[in-house]
Amino acid sequence: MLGVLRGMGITFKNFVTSYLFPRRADSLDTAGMVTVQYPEERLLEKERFRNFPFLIYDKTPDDLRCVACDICAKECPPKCIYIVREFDKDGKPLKRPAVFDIDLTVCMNCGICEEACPFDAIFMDHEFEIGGAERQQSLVYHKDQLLKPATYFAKIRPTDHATIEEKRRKEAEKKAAAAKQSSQGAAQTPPPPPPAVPPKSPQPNA
Amino acid sequence: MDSLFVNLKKGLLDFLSSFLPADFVMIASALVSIIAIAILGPFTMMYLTWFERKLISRIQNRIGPNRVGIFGLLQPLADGVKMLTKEDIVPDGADKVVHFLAPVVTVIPALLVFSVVPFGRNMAAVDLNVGFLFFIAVSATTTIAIFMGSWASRNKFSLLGGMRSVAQLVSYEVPMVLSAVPVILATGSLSTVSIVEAQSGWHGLKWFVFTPWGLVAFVIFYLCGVAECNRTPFDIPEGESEIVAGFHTEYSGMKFALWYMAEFMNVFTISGLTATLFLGGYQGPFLPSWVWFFTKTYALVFVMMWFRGTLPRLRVDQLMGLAWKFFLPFTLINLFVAGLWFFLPTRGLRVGVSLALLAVSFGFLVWVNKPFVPEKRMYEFAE
Amino acid sequence: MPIPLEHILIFSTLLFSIGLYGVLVRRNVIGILISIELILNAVNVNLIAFSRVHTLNPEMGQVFAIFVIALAALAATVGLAIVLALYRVKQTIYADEVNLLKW
Amino acid sequence: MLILASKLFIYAILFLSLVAALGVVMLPNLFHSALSLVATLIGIAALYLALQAEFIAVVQVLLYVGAVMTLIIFAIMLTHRIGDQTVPQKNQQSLPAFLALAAFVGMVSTLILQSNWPVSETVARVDALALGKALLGVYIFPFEIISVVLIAGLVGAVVIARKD
Repeated sequence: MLGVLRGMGITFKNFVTSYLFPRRADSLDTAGMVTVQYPEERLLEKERFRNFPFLIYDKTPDDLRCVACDICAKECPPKCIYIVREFDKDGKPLKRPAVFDIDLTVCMNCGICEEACPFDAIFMDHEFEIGGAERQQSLVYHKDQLLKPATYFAKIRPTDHATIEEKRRKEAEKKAAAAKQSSQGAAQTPPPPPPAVPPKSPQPNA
Repeated sequence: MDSLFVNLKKGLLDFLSSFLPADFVMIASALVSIIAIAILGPFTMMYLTWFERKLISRIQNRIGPNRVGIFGLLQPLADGVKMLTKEDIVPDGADKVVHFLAPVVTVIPALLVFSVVPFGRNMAAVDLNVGFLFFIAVSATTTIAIFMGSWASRNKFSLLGGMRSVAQLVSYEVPMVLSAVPVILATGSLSTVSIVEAQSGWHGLKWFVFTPWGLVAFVIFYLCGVAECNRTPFDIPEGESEIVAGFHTEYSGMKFALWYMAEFMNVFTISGLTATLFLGGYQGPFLPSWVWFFTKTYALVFVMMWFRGTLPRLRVDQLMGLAWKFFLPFTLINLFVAGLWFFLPTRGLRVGVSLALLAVSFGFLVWVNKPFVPEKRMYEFAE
Repeated sequence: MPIPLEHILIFSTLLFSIGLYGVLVRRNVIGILISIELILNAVNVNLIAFSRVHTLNPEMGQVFAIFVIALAALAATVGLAIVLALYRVKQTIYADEVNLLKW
Repeated sequence: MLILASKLFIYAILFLSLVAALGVVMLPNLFHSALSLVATLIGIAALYLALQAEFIAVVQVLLYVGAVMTLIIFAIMLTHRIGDQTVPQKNQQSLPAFLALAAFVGMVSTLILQSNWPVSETVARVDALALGKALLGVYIFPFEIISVVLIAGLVGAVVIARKD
């Protein structure tokens, strides 16, 4: 019997204090109101918040990091990524996707494509207010809708951006050292046949 | 100020009688009070839902509806429109007639009871001399409505919910009526207006709740009232966790709104009647009579909603045990004590004897109903 | 008396005969019990109608009406208890299927 | 004018109760017939109100609609095979019963209409107070016996219905 009254006392105190000094609870464990008036005020998403994936390009939209290796399409559990490799004029495959579609109605924001991508080309976005009039056309995003600059990635996920840039810089140095060392080797020995990598693709594949 | 509404009605009737023959004026006076109740009923229901949502949200550290209207005051209108436009689904196995009739049959008693509640000095719509018994009889008919609702939806959950709620209603009606009998013993008449008039000593503060048997009867009547309108902590029938929504699972749209309206009107009428029986209805020192009535009723409604914000739901066996093994014997003892109260000569002796008797019986009943605690078992864990 | 006594008496005879018809005709035992309730109500209507007319001791009619209601409730309880026991044993509640005294 | 309206109203109540009573007998689905019995009971309670017997009207609604009907509906729910229309709800003797009862009603109603009933207009209204005094005054003996009978019936019903 006493427990009931004590419980009632607590809720009454809670009810009264919410009117007397209406504090805002900034985090969940401090007392006070937790309601956020959504459209006007917004809660800052945590950094690792995952929504639909997007593709990254470094400087211009057409030098994107993705090399159409199709690993993420294979890894994606609900199979919502569709990649078609680009061929240049005389039919030689290029390291660039001609078509890169993600069906947002199927994607479940799991982030497996982000982990599987060896070229750090695809990352999970923070922007979740996405709507479409009908399911098929407007919610299947094509390459141009998915492309976002690396600066945007740096803005929404600073720590991840830092680790990835540091990793890429180390790779670039190692590659530069390897390239320099192979060029010295080339100087003593007759030059080996030119590397298979076409000079046009800027990303040295690790 | 006290008889504001009475003069209003008299003025309206004088205006009408100028061009209506005598008979029609009588009909018109009945119509005026009917229209007043017909407006008051749904209006209280809408703003009780708003009041409950704001109260419970404040208890749970949230703000509650505040986007529609200034403090969310238009939220009930928004709910109403939503209920009206929602599609009304009737399960194909159900028999349409009874499925349609059930919500209607719940709302009729809920509205009928308004006619007996005395809102203010000579402001009771109908001064029946069997007023209180009329209230008990009409609230008994809601069992039939719940049966119709649960049987007609042909769905296991609603049938289960219907059975549970009828068992609960029937078993809580007995202590409810018995706990009100001492009040009728004290006033000598069943009519609610004379019950309120009997509490008018000490310039309006001689309420029954201040007598020992009155306090006990007040608590038991109020708790049985909470059980009667299926509200927490007695809301087994529409226990959301166990059976989806009890007897009104298969109802949507306007029919569900009718169930909802009947529940909230019951909340208002039961709090109103508890205030009439025990807290001296519209008796009060110097405020106008109807202000007293509405403050007392809304205080009791606040307590009912406060229960909803705090207490967990009772198990079915606890629910039934409480009604038959605790409330019923306690009301019988209380009836005996109230009878004794009127025959003991001196005031001190009266208060002393009744308080002692009630305390002893309360202790005995709590001790008898102590839940069975198995002896302490020691577990040795295998090394 | 708002309306003449004869009309109420005819109403109660009609009610009585409808109840009797139900008892005679219905196959379902609970249907028969319901019709018996109807007959008892017809009797009550007569009691109340006559109590309004004779001035000897007016409350006699209503007192006996209360007794009739109490006994009707009692009859309904015992009757339904028998129906449940019957249903549990014979799995049927149709009067004409219950024709063995001992089973 | 008002008296005429109240007379019409009472006749309407009588007619509706009769229709509901017919429903009790005629409806194949037992649950519907139980509900029409509820309608008849409420119609009869309204008739009692018209005859200024409020206490009996309210007791009738409370006891019959509140308690007896709950009992009957519980019984209906516990025994199945009531909903299906395939099982004929009426046995063969419906025609002879109907004719006999029609003759009975005709005879009794002509009897009622011919005999002159000693109607006295000035009758004291019996309100709850007078009824209470009578119940505990003149009729104290049957009042006590009723409680004994109710207890006996209660125990009997429990013993019969108990699943031993």
